[in-house]
Amino acid sequence: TDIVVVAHGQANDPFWSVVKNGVEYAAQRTGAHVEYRSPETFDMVAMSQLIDAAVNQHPDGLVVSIPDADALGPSIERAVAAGIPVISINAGSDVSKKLGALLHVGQDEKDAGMKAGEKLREMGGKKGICINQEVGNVSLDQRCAGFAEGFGGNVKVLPTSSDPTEVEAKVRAALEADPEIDTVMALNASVAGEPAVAAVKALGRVGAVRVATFDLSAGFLESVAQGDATFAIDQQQFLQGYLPVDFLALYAEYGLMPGGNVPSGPNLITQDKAAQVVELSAKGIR
Amino acid sequence: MPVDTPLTDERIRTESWIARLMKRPELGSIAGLILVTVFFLITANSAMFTLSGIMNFLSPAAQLGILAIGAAMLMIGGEFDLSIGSMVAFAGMIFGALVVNLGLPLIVAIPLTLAFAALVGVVNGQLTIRTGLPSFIVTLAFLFILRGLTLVGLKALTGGSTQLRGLREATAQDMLAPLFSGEAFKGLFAALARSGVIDTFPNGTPKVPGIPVEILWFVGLALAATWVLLRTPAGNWVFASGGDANAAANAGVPVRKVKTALFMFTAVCAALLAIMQVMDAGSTDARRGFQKEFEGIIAAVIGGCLLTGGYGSAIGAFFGSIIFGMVVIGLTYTQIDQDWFQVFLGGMLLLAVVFNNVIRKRVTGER
Amino acid sequence: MPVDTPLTDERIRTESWIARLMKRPELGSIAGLILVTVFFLITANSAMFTLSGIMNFLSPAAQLGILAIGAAMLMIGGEFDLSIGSMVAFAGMIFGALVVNLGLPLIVAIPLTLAFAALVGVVNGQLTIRTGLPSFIVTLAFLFILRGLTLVGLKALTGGSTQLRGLREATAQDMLAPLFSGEAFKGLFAALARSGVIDTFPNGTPKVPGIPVEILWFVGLALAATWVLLRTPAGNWVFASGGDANAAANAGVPVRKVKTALFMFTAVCAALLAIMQVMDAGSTDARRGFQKEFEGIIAAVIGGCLLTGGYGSAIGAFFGSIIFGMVVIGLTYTQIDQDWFQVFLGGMLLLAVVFNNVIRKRVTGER
Amino acid sequence: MMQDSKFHHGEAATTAPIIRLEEIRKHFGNVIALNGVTFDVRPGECHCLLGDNGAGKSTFIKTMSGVLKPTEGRILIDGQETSFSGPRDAQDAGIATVFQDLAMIPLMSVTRNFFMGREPTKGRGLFKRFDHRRANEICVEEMRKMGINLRGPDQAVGTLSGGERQTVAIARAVHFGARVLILDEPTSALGVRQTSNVLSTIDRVRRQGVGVVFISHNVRHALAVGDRFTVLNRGQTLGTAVRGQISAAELQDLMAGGQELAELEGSLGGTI
Amino acid sequence: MMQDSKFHHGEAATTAPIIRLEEIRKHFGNVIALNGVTFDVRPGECHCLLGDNGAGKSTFIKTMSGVLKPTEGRILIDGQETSFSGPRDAQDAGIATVFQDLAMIPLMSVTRNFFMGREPTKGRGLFKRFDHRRANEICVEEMRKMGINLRGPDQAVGTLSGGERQTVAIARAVHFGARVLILDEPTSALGVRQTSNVLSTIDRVRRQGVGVVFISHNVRHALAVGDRFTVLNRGQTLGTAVRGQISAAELQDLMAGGQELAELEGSLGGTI
Ligand SMILES: Nc1ncnc2c1ncn2[C@@H]1O[C@H](COP(=O)(O)OP(=O)(O)OP(=O)(O)O)[C@@H](O)[C@H]1O
Ligand SMILES: Nc1ncnc2c1ncn2[C@@H]1O[C@H](COP(=O)(O)OP(=O)(O)OP(=O)(O)O)[C@@H](O)[C@H]1O
Ligand SMILES: [Mg+2]
Ligand SMILES: [Mg+2]
Repeated sequence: TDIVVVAHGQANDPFWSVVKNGVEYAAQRTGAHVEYRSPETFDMVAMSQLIDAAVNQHPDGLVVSIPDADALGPSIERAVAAGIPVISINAGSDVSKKLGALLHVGQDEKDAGMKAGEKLREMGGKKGICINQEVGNVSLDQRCAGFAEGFGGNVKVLPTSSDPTEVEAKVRAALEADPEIDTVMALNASVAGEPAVAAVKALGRVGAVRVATFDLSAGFLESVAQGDATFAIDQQQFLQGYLPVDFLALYAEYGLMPGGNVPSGPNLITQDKAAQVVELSAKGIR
Repeated sequence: MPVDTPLTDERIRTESWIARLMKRPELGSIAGLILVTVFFLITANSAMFTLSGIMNFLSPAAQLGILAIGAAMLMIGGEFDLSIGSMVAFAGMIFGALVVNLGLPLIVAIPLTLAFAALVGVVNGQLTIRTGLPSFIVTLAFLFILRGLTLVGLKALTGGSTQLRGLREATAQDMLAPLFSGEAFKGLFAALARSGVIDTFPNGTPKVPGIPVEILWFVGLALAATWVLLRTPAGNWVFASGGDANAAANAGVPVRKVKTALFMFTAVCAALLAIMQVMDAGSTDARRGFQKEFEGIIAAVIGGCLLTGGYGSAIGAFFGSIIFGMVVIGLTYTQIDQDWFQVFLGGMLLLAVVFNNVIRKRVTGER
Repeated sequence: MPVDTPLTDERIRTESWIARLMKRPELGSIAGLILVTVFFLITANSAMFTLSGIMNFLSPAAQLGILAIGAAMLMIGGEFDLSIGSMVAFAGMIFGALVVNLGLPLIVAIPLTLAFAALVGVVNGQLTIRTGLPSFIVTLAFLFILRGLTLVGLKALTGGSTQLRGLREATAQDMLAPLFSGEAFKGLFAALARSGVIDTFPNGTPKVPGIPVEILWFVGLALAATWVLLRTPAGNWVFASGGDANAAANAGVPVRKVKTALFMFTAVCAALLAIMQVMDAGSTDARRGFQKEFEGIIAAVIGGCLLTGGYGSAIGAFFGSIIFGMVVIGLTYTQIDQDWFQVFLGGMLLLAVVFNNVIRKRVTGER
Repeated sequence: MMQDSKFHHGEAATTAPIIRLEEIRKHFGNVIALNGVTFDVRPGECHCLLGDNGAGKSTFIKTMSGVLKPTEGRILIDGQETSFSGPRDAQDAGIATVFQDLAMIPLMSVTRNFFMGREPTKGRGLFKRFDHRRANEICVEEMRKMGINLRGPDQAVGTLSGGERQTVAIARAVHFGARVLILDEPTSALGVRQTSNVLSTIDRVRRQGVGVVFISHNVRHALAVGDRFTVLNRGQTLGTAVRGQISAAELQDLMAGGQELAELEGSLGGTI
Repeated sequence: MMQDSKFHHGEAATTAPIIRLEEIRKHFGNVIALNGVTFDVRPGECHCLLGDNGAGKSTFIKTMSGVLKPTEGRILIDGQETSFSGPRDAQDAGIATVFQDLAMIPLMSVTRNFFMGREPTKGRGLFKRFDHRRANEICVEEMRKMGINLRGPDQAVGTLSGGERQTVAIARAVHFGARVLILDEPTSALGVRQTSNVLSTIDRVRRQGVGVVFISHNVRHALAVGDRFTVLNRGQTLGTAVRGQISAAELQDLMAGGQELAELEGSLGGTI
């Protein structure tokens, strides 16, 4: 069986590299031949072309993420029309059914952001910043939007590049310029989360400023374990790679398919759980 | 440039026609294209070279090519435009606003969008010319400014989102839509499908419903640009302005006007691409066209344009875009792991240009 | 270049010392720096110009500057290196592997990493020189190749993750570590804090524990590069190779060697930055240095380097990096909505270079 | 050396000048290149501009052909004060120039350089196009007239020999020169045959009523075709002499800025 | 015109050549620039290379100075066959060249151009540095010897006048010329004073035993300093004449490739 995964995240993106590891693990277990493809940047037009290319090869199953239903819809419908079973992952739970996908594995970015925002508000957060290292990437923008909604409004987006030094300097600048900021939400653990923790430490405000992040990195988890950071939101994206491939392999062989969507997260990793996850994260499984 | 002097000079050796062909900047990149094609014929899934596979890699190649032809013309004229990638997003946003938020018909929205782009081109050009700063830095500023304005604009238009949707619905009924989106020659392809010449889906519709319009635009632009460059006075001015702006001005070429026109053309190419992408995708977001300025320049350079100006061709950029598009999409058809994608992309690019060069030198007997 | 000919020529007007200063490429960018500083003094939160605020924007500026000085030298020598951003990630990966996976001490690991980088520089240089292809396209291939190899390498080293960590632990005890990470002059700053000259945290430790080492490297490199460019024969060769490689070769300058050496220097600068970043962060990942090649070139151009080669200075790149670093970080200290970041960045860049230019022309009376 | 040449020499002094420059000053930053130069050209005359290296000749004719804007001074065309905003303005006023640096684009073909900025076209409307065939013919023909047989009109100018390149520049200016033809050291790289062709070309166009400005370091060439001789020295005019009023030796002395020449007069028969 | 000059003329014919090139052929793609040229230079002689525009003179001396690799042919230095891998090799063999395009970097200062590739240094080890003061002094002094008073040695070469620039190239070659000095039309842009300086410089270095290759289109200049005269025509040697065996008129005929000159002989006194 041939299965193609087309995702909007690059192979070198820490989050998506875990998805890819899940895909490979499933391939190994099911014996299916799986290929993972993604555009070079967050580029919906390029991604729809990659889906078309996959459809041309007529695989036995197609896994796609759907951050932009308008742009990707026609290509996905074309795959369905060609008789290819499609499962959607990560983004697009709302449109998945409509476009003809069998089911959706994953969890909406916005919901995850909302959960995190609510939690941080409960912890006493009043004013927050959301570090976005790739403004315009819709799925990241949605994380920030969800966070702002859950947090209750007083949130500024801090746009940065993916250079840790720059992130650290900007977080320091933001915290110094506005001492009322008590919450920092990062959209990526290694690129933004770790430097944000470093910035808070350098200003001597550990504890006064809560730092949380999307996704995991070993370094950030260690900070959580030590109490320097608050929590990390885990979508368990390994499952977003593993499950669809497994499902499609079973579907190709026996026609089996679960009856509904599978939510893979969110899962807040706080101080008590962090230590256990560090090792898995360092191997690219969490 | 046809020559009709009798070649009876004892100071000239006879030269093979291949040598003469390879000397032309517009054809130099063919060797690279052949190499890449052969590579994929060997390594890729056979689906790549079916009709639908070919359309599939030609379509991104064409989209890149529309930018690359603009970039190539401007590079021949001695300048750069780093803002074209951002222009794709910006023009997409403007176009979206005109069509969705203002509800204008295409016949008004498209010229307005192109005019907006041309205006930015004029600003780029005038700033470059008047300040004497390198266009690299001036257009770089606009790379940031346009991208930033797109973000701000999209948020304002959508009330906070960075994605503007609903363009497909808004334009579906417009008479001009088929010129800028979808496929051409649908009737022909349907007939071919019925008679079994091309593959169909189980439900009987052809797998390839037609030729994507961007491919036609791409070919048309390449031909038009080549005509202008090689066959018109304006083309001569472009080469002259890029070769040595001072000498050209001293010889009476209106260098400033030429450069400004080229900046406008490049920006308009980017806007044209934006319109097609937006209508095809039905949506636009703040990251559209990201790094496309870079890819456009790459394609032009693969196609033989000199970064220093004064040399190159539109047809070269045409082949360069196809090479680039083929390598980017081609990987999908091979067994190579995505992790190796960039290594592969870099390697193929290098191989294509080096091969090109070696063949050209061998054939034309340079050095 | 001190001149000691008596200036008694009636064909020479007297010139103010400002005019003479502004004519030097290394000082031309000062006007831009002053403009940007004044802008932030007015608009930004006063925290920006406290000691800790200054260190805060100087530190990224210094990191960029280490790349920019390499890029500037290479640009003066007439070539580009687009692979330096990827080299930051690649060298970081190599360094990580040597230190963490092989457990080598810094005294071995650092020279090995730099040697690796230099080797890539040689490959870039030799390919550019031997094929005669533009360095833009050759190093572009390596931009992709090195970035890709970093990903593949990191996954192999970590068993699947894109982040390699544990570097801080592995290097903490090393004698050489203070040279490449953390802050210098800690004792001095602690003393100053005790005597109340600089701010302290409530617990008595100084808010600024010392000068980040990258700033010292940055200043040192800028001085060394300036010395080489202006005061040594090698510097003359760099200018000559970039000004006109043909003429320089005809005059007996070993152009190929000079260019290869410059490619090596640029790559080594990138590797040096990688080592410092990795030791500071304690980890490295596949995205390090993303687009830094671009920023390095921007800083060099702001600092007055010509893209066409043969003109520019290391001190210019020094100021260019500070301008860029200040603008990038500075907006965070202002009240301006962060959505406008890119618009602001582009606008400030444009303003800084245009201002620069206007001032220089005004003062030196050009045209 | 003062035997009259076979050339026709116009009664230049009697007619009104086509172009007149008054008290031109030009500064480059702290460098004073021209410090008050007055000069004019009348129809049908060849006015030689002479002077030592660095005297300011090229700077002056660049002002005349619109490339440089004078720091001070007036330009009059047919008695009307004008200012050129660029070389195209000067061309429109009928001034064609051979610059000392030739203003050629090395990567472009001979024909494309020849017609740069003034391409012949055929067809109309959208189909109006560069008439390559005619351009090639004219170009090859004009070059042949100057004594150069081109291998092919599509050879890149950058690969021409020094003299061939200079000939392209001269042939171009002569072909398009309408009222004033400015030649900045046109014969410097030319062979004997080409030089004699250029000198007789100057004579030919002068006869057609064109005013010629001729810059040369060769006293013999200047005397052969010149009607008037203006000598520049260190950015200032030393004065103007009319043909027949000045001897070769006097002229040569003036051109050298009055300084001593190295000892080789004898072997060169007085003039270099 | 055949009176002997005041210059000393060596007994060149008796000594062995420093450099000898045999049957040199050079093709550029389909262009045949040299089609079998043999040439040598002996110590203390001035060997003139003459010929029409495009004859192949510059191509030939570029081969001699290591810039171009001949397509066919042998290069012998002191009788030993060698091949130059680049201009630096030729320089190391003691050959200094003034190229027709001068090989100057416009953006660099006069001094930096002058010493490009052979900078004087002071200090040692890490502190070894370009000795700007001495370089400036030498440069200004050498230029003065050639008759050019520089405004300042840090002026960019691109802003020099044509003749000033050419003088820099000549002064540089003379300063570094060890055994052979090649001058490709060195006087083309020079004023009378500078020209006479260059000619007497040629005489001076020849007297020191340096072999000089001198390319010129000026018959009078060639006759003034030349000991032997080799004429090229369309890429081939027409033959070599020794001083005194050939008249100016004959030489001029050969240089023009045997073709008719335009009618202005009279006014130019026979030679151009
Ligand atoms: N852009 C410039 N900047 C500074 N100085 C300049 C510039 N252009 C010319 N000069 C100086 O002005 C003087 C006059 O130069 P110009 O080229 O007019 O001389 P010229 O009479 O044509 O000499 P030649 O006979 O050598 O061609 C020279 O000394 C030159 O160095
Ligand atoms: N790179 C090249 N490619 C093609 N043709 C060339 C190249 N270089 C020179 N030629 C041709 O070779 C011939 C000889 O050129 P060369 O420069 O040696 O002439 P020359 O004798 O120095 O002439 P001049 O007196 O005008 O300087 C010319 O006709 C020229 O067009
Ligand atoms: Mg001049
Ligand atoms: Mg020559």
